[in-house]
Amino acid sequence: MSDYILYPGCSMETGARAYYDSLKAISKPIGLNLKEIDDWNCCGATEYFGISKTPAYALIARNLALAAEQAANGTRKVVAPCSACYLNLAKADHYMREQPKLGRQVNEALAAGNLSYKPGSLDIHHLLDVIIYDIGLDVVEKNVVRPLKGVRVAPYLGCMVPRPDYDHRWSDHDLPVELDMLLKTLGADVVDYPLKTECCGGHMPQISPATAFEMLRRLISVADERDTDVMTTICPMCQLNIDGYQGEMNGFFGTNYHMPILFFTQLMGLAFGIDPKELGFGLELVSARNVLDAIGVKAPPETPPAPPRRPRKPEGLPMPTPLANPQIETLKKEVTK
Amino acid sequence: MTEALTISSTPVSDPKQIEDLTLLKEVASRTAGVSNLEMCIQCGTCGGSCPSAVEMEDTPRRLFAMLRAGMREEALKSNTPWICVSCYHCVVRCPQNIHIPDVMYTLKTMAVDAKLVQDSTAPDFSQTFVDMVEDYGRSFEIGLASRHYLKHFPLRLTNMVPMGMGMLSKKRMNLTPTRIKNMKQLKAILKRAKELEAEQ
Amino acid sequence: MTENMIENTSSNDGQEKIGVYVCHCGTNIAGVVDVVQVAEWAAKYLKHRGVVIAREYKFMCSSLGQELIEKDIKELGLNRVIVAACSPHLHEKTFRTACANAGLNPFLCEMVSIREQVSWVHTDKAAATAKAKAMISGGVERVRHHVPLEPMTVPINPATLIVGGGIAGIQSALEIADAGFHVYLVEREPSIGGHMAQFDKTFPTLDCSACILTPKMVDVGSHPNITLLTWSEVEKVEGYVGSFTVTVRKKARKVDEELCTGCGICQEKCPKKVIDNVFEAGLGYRKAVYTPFPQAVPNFPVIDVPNCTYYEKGTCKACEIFCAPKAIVFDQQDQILTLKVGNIILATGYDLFDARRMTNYGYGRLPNVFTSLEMERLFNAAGPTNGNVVLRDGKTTPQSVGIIHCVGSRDKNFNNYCSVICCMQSLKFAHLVHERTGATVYNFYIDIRAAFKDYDEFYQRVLEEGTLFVRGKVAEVSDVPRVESEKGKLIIQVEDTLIGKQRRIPVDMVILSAGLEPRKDSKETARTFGISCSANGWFTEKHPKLDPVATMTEGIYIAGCAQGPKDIPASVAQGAAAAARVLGKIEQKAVALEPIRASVVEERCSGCRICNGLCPFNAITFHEDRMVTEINPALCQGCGTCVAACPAGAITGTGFSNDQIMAQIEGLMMLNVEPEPVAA
Amino acid sequence: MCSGRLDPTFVFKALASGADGVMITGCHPGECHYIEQNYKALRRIQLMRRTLQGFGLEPGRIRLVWASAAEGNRFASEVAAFVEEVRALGPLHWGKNGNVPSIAAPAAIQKEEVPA
Repeated sequence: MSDYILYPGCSMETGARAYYDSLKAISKPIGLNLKEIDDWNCCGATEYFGISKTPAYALIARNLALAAEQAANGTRKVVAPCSACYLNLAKADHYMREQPKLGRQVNEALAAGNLSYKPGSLDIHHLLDVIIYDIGLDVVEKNVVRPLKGVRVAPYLGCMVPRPDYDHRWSDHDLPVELDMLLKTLGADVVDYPLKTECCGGHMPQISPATAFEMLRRLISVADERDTDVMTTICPMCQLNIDGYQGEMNGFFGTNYHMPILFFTQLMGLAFGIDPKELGFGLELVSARNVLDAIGVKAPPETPPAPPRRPRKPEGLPMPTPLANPQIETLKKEVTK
Repeated sequence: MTEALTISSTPVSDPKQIEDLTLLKEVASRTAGVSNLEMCIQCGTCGGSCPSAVEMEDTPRRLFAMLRAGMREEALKSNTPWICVSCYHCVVRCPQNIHIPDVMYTLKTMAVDAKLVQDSTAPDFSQTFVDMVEDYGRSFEIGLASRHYLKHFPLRLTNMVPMGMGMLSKKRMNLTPTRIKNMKQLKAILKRAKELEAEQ
Repeated sequence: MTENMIENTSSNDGQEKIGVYVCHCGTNIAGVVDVVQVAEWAAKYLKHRGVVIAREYKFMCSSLGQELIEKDIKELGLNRVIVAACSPHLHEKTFRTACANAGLNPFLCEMVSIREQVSWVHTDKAAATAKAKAMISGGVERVRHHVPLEPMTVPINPATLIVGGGIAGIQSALEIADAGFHVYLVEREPSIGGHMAQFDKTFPTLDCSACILTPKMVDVGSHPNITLLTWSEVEKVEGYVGSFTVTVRKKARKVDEELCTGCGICQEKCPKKVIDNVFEAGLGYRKAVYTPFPQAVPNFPVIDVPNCTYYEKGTCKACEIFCAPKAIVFDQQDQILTLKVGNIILATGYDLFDARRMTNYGYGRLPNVFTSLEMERLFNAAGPTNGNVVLRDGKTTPQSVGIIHCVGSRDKNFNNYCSVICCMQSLKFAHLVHERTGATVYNFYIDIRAAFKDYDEFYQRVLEEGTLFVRGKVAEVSDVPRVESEKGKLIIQVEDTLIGKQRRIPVDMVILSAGLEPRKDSKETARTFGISCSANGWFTEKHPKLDPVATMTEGIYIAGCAQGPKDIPASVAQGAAAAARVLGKIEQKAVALEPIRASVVEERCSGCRICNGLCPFNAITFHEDRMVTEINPALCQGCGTCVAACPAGAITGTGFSNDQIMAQIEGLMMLNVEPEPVAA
Repeated sequence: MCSGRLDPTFVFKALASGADGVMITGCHPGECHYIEQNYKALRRIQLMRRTLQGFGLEPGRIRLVWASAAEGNRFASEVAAFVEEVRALGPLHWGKNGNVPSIAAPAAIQKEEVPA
């Protein structure tokens, strides 16, 4: 069992309830022991920075201070499932270190609430990072009892986890492979989705709907063109925008997309054989019923794998071999084990 | 030494602008972390990478040139920071490691302070969001959405009905806000933080 | 208390007559340090330490400044000189020569760096002035313990080793060989020629690269004064200027060079096709037994052991069967050669920046994104497409092409320097694409850097041809269309910074002008040869402006891109310059070594041998018969490690003796300064 | 002079002459101009810090910094940081009020017998 301090973030209890439910459901099988920060507060999302700097960082740092107190008798690893929450915690920790003046001011503010936080004393991770690099794909694979065979899943990470990536944890800033590897481990048919780290629009549906709808259209249309059954994400905001605003976007452009989007933890739970109800299925506005149909209700008949084709003689000019990335190689080894 | 040179050797006809040669520094010093703003080489990687650049009056690069030129009013009036979606594409690609979204946050705060915001939709949304957080310690979507949409997008409310009803019926929105236990502590921290911010 | 001890050791018991010269260096020093005050202070407060004169002057290194020192030596009988100015790296030689001209042993002159170590790093004028005084005080105390030294001379072996057979190394080799001296040219690949042999045309004249290079290669191959060692690498370098001993591994070619006629039948018959990642930049194929290109020098093939079917399975031997002179030798072993040379030139070249690292440009993922080196091969009539510019499918001619500058250069995420050649190379590509395909060509640049002769004129020419220039560093190359017109194209997304708007430009082909990087193993090479390299990995020259071909290690010179990115004319010029420096050294016949050496006072040596294992240059030998240690002054490089380690204090280091350093520390701490006189 | 030339006596001499801290700089490990002598300096510095502790002094008064000629900025910040640290330790007062511990009469000792 690996112990982590959990910072759920506001949306896990409301808009992204499916994320929270499915996270709870998969934690036990993969040995993830989560202890919630007691009395945590909102991280301020991307909104507070634009109002006032020091209060914005003090707001985040209260959570860090509370977590550090909790960390005193155990793990110093904090895990956040929400991308914005993860980035804000990581950013506050990073900038308090990079700019000692900010660190001092934030601590002065915290002192008003009898708290303090020494930057660098916690290790802040996003949930996906923990599952891939701490728990390991081998552990995930052991739990797969109902592979997501034949389900075409587009991996969508959104922006704030692989970027700015203060600690250089991700295999790439534009096209990281971590989520693809996880989905492959679950047996899914992973769509080559080139927009996997493009922005979902964030708060733009509230600020400039036209901008937001255009960004959503790009994401959904490319997924649709590539025969995606379901998109999967690691961020509540991405899920809300693609799921919640898809109808309004369809109205705006006169399109008729039906592109469900689920949290990656829901797909993990499904592959682990957990009851879809426990995983928050049905909470999505664009129904992902098709995913269940594909694997549960009407399981596709086993087709024997096609015999390996003889490699054709190269036509045209050879392509450069992909750049050796030790991070990806290790992951690949884990998957094939 | 170099600062003195810059100021004395720059021919500026408008006396107001002499003061504003400090604008770039002011923005940098009000930004969290080390912004590297003075390092911009005007290559345009940021504006090229930006998913919402089309909506911006000025690309980030152009905005930084305006800061450098001391065009305080024009820079703070620009809608650019309010269009930034904080996707960090520009940050990881910037050849000079400039913390662009953080500079955008700073410009937002400066624009609000200077009362130079053109379209209040975005700042109002942020302020409403922050108000809720300051009251409850948590965000409160339905309160936020209803207040915000009534003010800025009253006509969109009809389009929003299916989504809103869906969210409510699936219990993805709470009708009442959640409040953290130690609100007193959070308020004390934020009060002190605001004082510190004002002192700067 | 300790003072007496020191004074009695080697200083001349108050006989020192020291002159102190403080330089303004224009405003470089005088802008921060109160130079006049420093000189006055030295004259007054260090008088009892032997300072008889202290002067300040605008530029001490000028001939007038030097004359000032020479005059004082002659007229005032100075026997020690302190020059407080820039770093000794720059002008130690200048002032030592000036002293020698006036009849003073040059090693009685000491420099104190009050520019690099004081004025350039401080802003507080008063504190900087105080620091300058302390440093001069340290210098004065130190120079009191200096003794006259005589440099040792060693003969120079007239043979020269050149490492790297690209254009820079070729030029150096020919210059020296033509002057009548022997050259060993070591090249790691099977043929000389380097990157230049891969290019199609050279900017700005559009000469055919091979046409101007191959005659030089042939000259090298047939020159009686050049021993050409290709498919070879230097493993070890010992010795010092004048007499280096170099160990070279001549890798087994598996081909007997005595017997091979270079007929090429083995390549023809070899059934194994391999992607050629070196010469064809991964865009073409070669056989498992191959010469990299038809004009290769020497023209003997090599067998690529890891890819050869015979070594893998024990069968095949097609090459051996068809080789008439029986030159294939499957069990040939590596040879270790020992070369004796007097000087060494390193011209090891560069590696191309690996464009796969910039994932946002899609190289390696999007088929029609090409690197600059791939393009050179595409343009080349002897290349994989016979000079046809086509897409990766091998047949389609592009209708529109985007050329991206500064790939991996001027970018703190990759290389922070400018790679110098990419602007001109990109302009050349624009011209060639026009000429070969008539396609629409876009160039995406941050700045056009077309300095040097006829370069900007070439830019004008390319403009005239209708190339579309977009000023902006490209953000990404994508294959995801947003509108109908983008379908099936590569979309270059960029801010056109002259308009201030984001543009998406669909093209058929993207060319990445990748930057130049130091060789992957450049740091290792630097270690082997005992020279230094920058943090990036480029070899460091002795002086960036005034000595750009020498290194800090006597007798080792650098040329071409190993020192930093440069184009062909600059590489040739530097290759020739390095050769000229070597020829100058050879003509001297002997070289004076810095007399900064360690030596053992035999009477004090207890024979403990602690020092024996410390010397990295094997300069220390132990005489079993006498039970004492001896240091070979020619091998000793003067690092001083043994001096510090000797428990008996039996080893002394000239130029850095314990007395000198101890005295300098006291001086720095201002322990010997005349106390402020009581008002009288 | 290579950092390998560093005789521990030099450091104690500086402290005894009134310095409050001593910074030793050299090329990065693996990049020694004299091949590997900076490793020897490293060993001696560890010894010196222990000796300093033996005197009842803070080992923080000696700092080793590896810096190449290309790292001007880092070097400057290391110097600044060291000055602050030594300032926090306070003045040493050796060599000033004749307050030199008998054990540190380095110049006298080194003349005849330098401890290894």
